[in-house]
Amino acid sequence: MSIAAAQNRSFGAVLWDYLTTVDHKKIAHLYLFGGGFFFLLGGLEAMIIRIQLIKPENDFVSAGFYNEVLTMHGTTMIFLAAMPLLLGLMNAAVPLQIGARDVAFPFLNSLGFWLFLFGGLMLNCSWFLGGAPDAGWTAYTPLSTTSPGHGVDFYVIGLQIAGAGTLIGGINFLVTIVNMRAPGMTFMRMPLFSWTTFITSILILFAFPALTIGLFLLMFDRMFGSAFFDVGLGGNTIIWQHLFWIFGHPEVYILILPAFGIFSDVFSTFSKKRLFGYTAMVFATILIAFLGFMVWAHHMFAVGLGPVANSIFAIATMAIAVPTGIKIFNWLATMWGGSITINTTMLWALGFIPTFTIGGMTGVMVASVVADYQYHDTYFVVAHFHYVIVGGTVFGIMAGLHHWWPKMFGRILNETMGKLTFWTFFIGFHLTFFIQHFLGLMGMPRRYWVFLEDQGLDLGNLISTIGAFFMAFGVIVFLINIVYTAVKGEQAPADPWDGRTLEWTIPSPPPFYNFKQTPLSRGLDPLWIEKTEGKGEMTPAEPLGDIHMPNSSFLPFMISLGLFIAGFGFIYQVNHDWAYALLFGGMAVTLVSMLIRSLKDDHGYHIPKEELEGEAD
Amino acid sequence: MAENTNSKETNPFQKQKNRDEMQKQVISFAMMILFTIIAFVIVATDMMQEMFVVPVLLILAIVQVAFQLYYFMHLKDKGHAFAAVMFYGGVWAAALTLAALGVITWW
Amino acid sequence: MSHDQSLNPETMPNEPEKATLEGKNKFLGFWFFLGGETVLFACLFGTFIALRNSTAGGPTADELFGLELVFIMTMLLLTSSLTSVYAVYHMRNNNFKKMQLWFGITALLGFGFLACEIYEFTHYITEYGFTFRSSAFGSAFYTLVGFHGGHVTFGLAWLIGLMFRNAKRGLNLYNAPKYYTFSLYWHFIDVIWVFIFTVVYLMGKVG
Amino acid sequence: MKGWMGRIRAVFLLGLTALVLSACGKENLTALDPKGYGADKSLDLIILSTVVMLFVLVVVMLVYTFVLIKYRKKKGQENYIPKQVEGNKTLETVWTIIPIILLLIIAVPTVTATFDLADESGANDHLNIQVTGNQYWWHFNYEGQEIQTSQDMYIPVGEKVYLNMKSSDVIHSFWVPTITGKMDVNPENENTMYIEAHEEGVYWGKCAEFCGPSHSLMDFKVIAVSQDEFDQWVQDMQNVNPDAEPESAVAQEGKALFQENNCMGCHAIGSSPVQVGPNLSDFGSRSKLAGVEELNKENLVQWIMDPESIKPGNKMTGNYPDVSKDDAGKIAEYLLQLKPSEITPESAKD
Ligand code: HEA
Ligand code: HEA
Ligand SMILES: [Cu+2]
Repeated sequence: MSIAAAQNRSFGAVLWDYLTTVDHKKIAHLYLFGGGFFFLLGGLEAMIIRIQLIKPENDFVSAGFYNEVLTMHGTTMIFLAAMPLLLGLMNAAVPLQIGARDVAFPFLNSLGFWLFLFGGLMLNCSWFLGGAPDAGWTAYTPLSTTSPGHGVDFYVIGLQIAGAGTLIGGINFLVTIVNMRAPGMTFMRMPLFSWTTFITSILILFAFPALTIGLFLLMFDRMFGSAFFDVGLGGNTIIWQHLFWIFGHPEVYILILPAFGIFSDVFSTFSKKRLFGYTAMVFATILIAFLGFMVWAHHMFAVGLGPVANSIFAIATMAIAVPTGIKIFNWLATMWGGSITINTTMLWALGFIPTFTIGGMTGVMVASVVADYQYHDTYFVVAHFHYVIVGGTVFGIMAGLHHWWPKMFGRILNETMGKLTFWTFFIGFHLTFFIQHFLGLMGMPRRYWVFLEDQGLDLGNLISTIGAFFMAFGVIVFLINIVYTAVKGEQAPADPWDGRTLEWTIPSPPPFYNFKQTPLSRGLDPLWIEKTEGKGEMTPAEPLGDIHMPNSSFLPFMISLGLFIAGFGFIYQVNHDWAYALLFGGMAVTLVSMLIRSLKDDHGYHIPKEELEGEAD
Repeated sequence: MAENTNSKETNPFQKQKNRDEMQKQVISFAMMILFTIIAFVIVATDMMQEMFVVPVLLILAIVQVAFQLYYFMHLKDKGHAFAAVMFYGGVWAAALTLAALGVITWW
Repeated sequence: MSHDQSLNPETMPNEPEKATLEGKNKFLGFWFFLGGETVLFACLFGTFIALRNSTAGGPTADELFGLELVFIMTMLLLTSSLTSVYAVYHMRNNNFKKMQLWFGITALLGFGFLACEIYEFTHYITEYGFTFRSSAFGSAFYTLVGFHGGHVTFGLAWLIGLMFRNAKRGLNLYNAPKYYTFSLYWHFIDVIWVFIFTVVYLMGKVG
Repeated sequence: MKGWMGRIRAVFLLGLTALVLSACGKENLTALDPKGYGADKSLDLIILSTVVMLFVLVVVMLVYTFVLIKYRKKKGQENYIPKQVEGNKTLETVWTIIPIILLLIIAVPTVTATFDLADESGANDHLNIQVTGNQYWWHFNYEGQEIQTSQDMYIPVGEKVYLNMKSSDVIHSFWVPTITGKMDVNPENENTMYIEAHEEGVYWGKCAEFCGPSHSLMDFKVIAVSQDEFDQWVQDMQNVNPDAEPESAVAQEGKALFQENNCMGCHAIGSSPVQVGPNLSDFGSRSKLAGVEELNKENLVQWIMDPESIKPGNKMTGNYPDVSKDDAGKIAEYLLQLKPSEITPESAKD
């Protein structure tokens, strides 16, 4: 194989390329489109929720269907939208930021994506096969173990497959960042987004196994008759809650830390200033991750763990406000004395600060145990987590998309439409969720299919629903923007934002080998250093030479497909014998693909030096 | 050496070093076996008060696992800093999990 | 393949498993993975500890377990750990034949362990009617020990695959990391077993 | 402390009411107008933490606004390069220490209140009620009193009452916002908490842990009455005679049908411990039908004929023989006249 890839390729060729690619930049595209699709789906489900709750005792959807929609909304948004979108941005930016040609395990990178995609499809197949999971995204036992039909089975298998993909992605980024940094790119010179990716990957590595085991136990109880959560046989349902939240709380930091990284890069770029308190920012990130593992029981204050456990977990939880505060103030200090450009990217970042601060404040409020006896499982909590997740993660993803779109696709997103999206989404967001704090305190529990008339909840819910329509409008404008940009968008130069880090030193979009010569970093914000010291471009750390590249492979797709098929086998073997054919057939596809992978030596190929010399910069 | 092995010998210095290393590993193995036997004997003969047995068993297990990690898995060698940090991260998360499931599931 | 040759230099470095970037990545990635596995097993252990007295009227740990078999299994697995250390020792001395030999012994010991475990499980099921479904304790026991057994099985498949695949081509910089990561995995299985025989069997006997 | 808190609370509530534009205390559902011991404690903390948080928010927003106005890129400054500042140790320390202090201000009362509400030492000297959560109804067993009720729980005002709570199926959560915060009702561990109402009245209770399709309809009421009235109610309830003949002929037919269809297999009247379905001893004085609907004959007939249309997924559907509309009417008549006591939700409201 050589790099002389044809320019105008047929659709089939492009498709095949994406199905087999191991290039982190293309995998980034896949993650973005996969995650984007699920975001729309999750958003659609959110709209159904809000329409149902537009007035008291509404009957837009049935009780059972509402529960399915609400479960799928939470599950889809967290596992299939927010995380993949973040992984997409990581794939797009991190290898470039640290000056690497690729990630450490390109094959596994692709495997991670396909596992996620097939896991997500599996989960959503449930809609057409007798009903979606309906036990909430937290799937508390024994509600989930006794839920009739196969809905929860799809939850179990779908998340198991997607979770495996995420775990693989996490390990991949860890090794990439430890081993593949370009010369001079020491840890303390890494851009904050790379840092938060690193820390996030650690969280993934240690948090996901708890989910894996939890799901296995659930699967064994539901499909193979074990008794982990069967109180009659000595089981204990609290075990699930622990396992779920041991995973679940770190998970929320998995969602927010990458966003923090994006904002750090964005604030410093558009203030034309070095990130204030870089070291403090790094250590705050580490501290958040560390504390993040010791607070999970704050989701269980009402369970009855006793005052000692509740107090310990409350205090540990509150402690997280300190490193997070350090971050907020350092961002403000970064802008202080800067020269601030306000474009769409920056608008999302600026919108984040007040929104997330409010979300964090309510976080501390719910951490106050006795107060949480009132907040818990009400719309107050719904408001809290949408403020941090939407105001933090979604705003972060939007900022990241606008920031790196030129790098990923070679075109700049339209500013006018970008601003329209921001303002409608921002206003809609606060309309939707601010009022929910009060709804919660006024006695509206969450996961309520209907609320009753004349309990003072009517107006608040109406306002909330109206806000959701504003958000939907913003999202639709963004979709139009994407299409418009793809057709007519402005071509992006290598460095459209007067950037500071390595990804802006190479063309937009970058060649498939990223860096013709690995760059030498001379400090934090390496490109900025070269700019201010007059040179404006990086010094190569090596002479031009052959570049070693990995081969594409169809096996990741096959491995994931096999598990997808086997998943149906696991689900239906409970009541149909034919399902064993799927189970064993699917596993065979997976195992044979894995066997081929390990038996066939795959050394990749080299791009010869001569060919590179021919390429213009 | 036989035809399938790679042609050149490892240099004598390295060879000696490897041999010393191997010796240490055999000693660790002996220790591990010893600890295992002690643990089994304690339980089989009921020789110890119940209150002490569990902590003693756990300590024996932890010490012998340390031998595995440091000698058999080379965690003591240089170039293992990251491996060790990550592994102990896992151990930390594991300890919290065990504590929670052991203490606050029944009340 | 021509690539094999290029990766097969005249002198092997002393640590062939970490001589290439791919090797280094594999080594580190695998250690990280083991960190994750630690949490994975901790969750199983935690579940087991929480449910170890939930026998629902069925047999208890004390009634079920016999120490002799567990002792034999422990010895088999511990010894297999040592034999894999020998194998890595020969790898570092660039002695492929002996490495294969010692890994072969490792595999045999592993099979011995597995056979004992299968015998043990069938014994419980046929003699005591103690199954995966009889009580929460049963579920937790078979899941924890079974996950470990599953790891052993996977390890054996992996090892045999490696040994056959490379039997003809000898040691090189491409497969040395694979052998090395396998040995790490195998030791890790042993680490888990140490806790299983302590927490499940010995502590089960103590009560 | 109390007076100070009281004043802040008044101001706070005023602000809130203005904000929400509607009376936020309808039907004694809100947590913002507490009338019980636990709810008081919670509101104190809610207010305290809100005040601290508002302070932080104001600080952040002031800096934020200032920065945006002052340092926005101005015309003619396109090429201006700001000074590249690395950081500042003093500032870093300041914004570490101050939040720690603020958090301590919240943490200390939080811990105190947590231990306070978890104190079970008085359980032996007070009324104990065994609470059972079921999909989708609540059962109350007055320990040592031979009284079983469902859906409506009567308690004496101004007295601590200890609730020992367990679930018969999935996890539920007991929440009466105006009296106390919530606590889960688990199937394997019994949870104890105490409640105390300061004022007589009917308080709305809700299930707060997702428990299935009719989770949102699993409402119940706590009826706080004076000690005298409570004693009266206890006596009346203890005297319930399940075999008593109703007065009207229709109701008598209804009773016969009730027995014929073996409704008692699930529903007890009187102190029988059967609790597959709700105990119906005081059905005629219930505050609501099935927890949410108005209690009248029409609704009751609908319930008897097709409970699914009122509470999707309930455990009654399909577990009893078909009932004709006529028969349902008679049964309804019978059930509605089950009013063993003068003390009812109606009487407690005044
Ligand atoms: C991105 C996701 C995200 C993030 C970042 C957070 C951040 C925090 N969360 Fe949140 N949380 C969720 C997602 C998130 N959460 C979700 C999804 C749920 C519900 C799950 C479910 O049940 O379905 C939840 C639920 C939840 C609960 C359980 C509520 C209940 O069910 O009863 C609690 C309780 O303690 C809590 C606390 C916190 C705290 C203290 C923080 C802190 O990290 C916040 C720290 C930030 C700040 C405090 C602001 C900035 C700081 C300063 C400006 C400095 C000065 C500040 C002070 C002095 C206070 N969260
Ligand atoms: C990343 C996480 C995330 C995100 C982004 C969101 C986004 C939104 N969420 Fe949700 N939410 C959760 C995570 C998230 N949520 C979780 C975890 C739960 C708990 C679930 C549980 O209890 O188990 C929850 C629960 C939850 C509830 C509570 C339900 C209940 O308890 O009964 C509500 C109610 O208002 C809600 C609303 C919304 C709204 C209006 C948005 C909006 O921001 C959405 C905006 C997006 C759109 C509006 C997209 C519109 C797009 C189109 C209309 C185009 C469609 C076109 C095609 C498909 C081609 N969410
Ligand atoms: Cu949390």
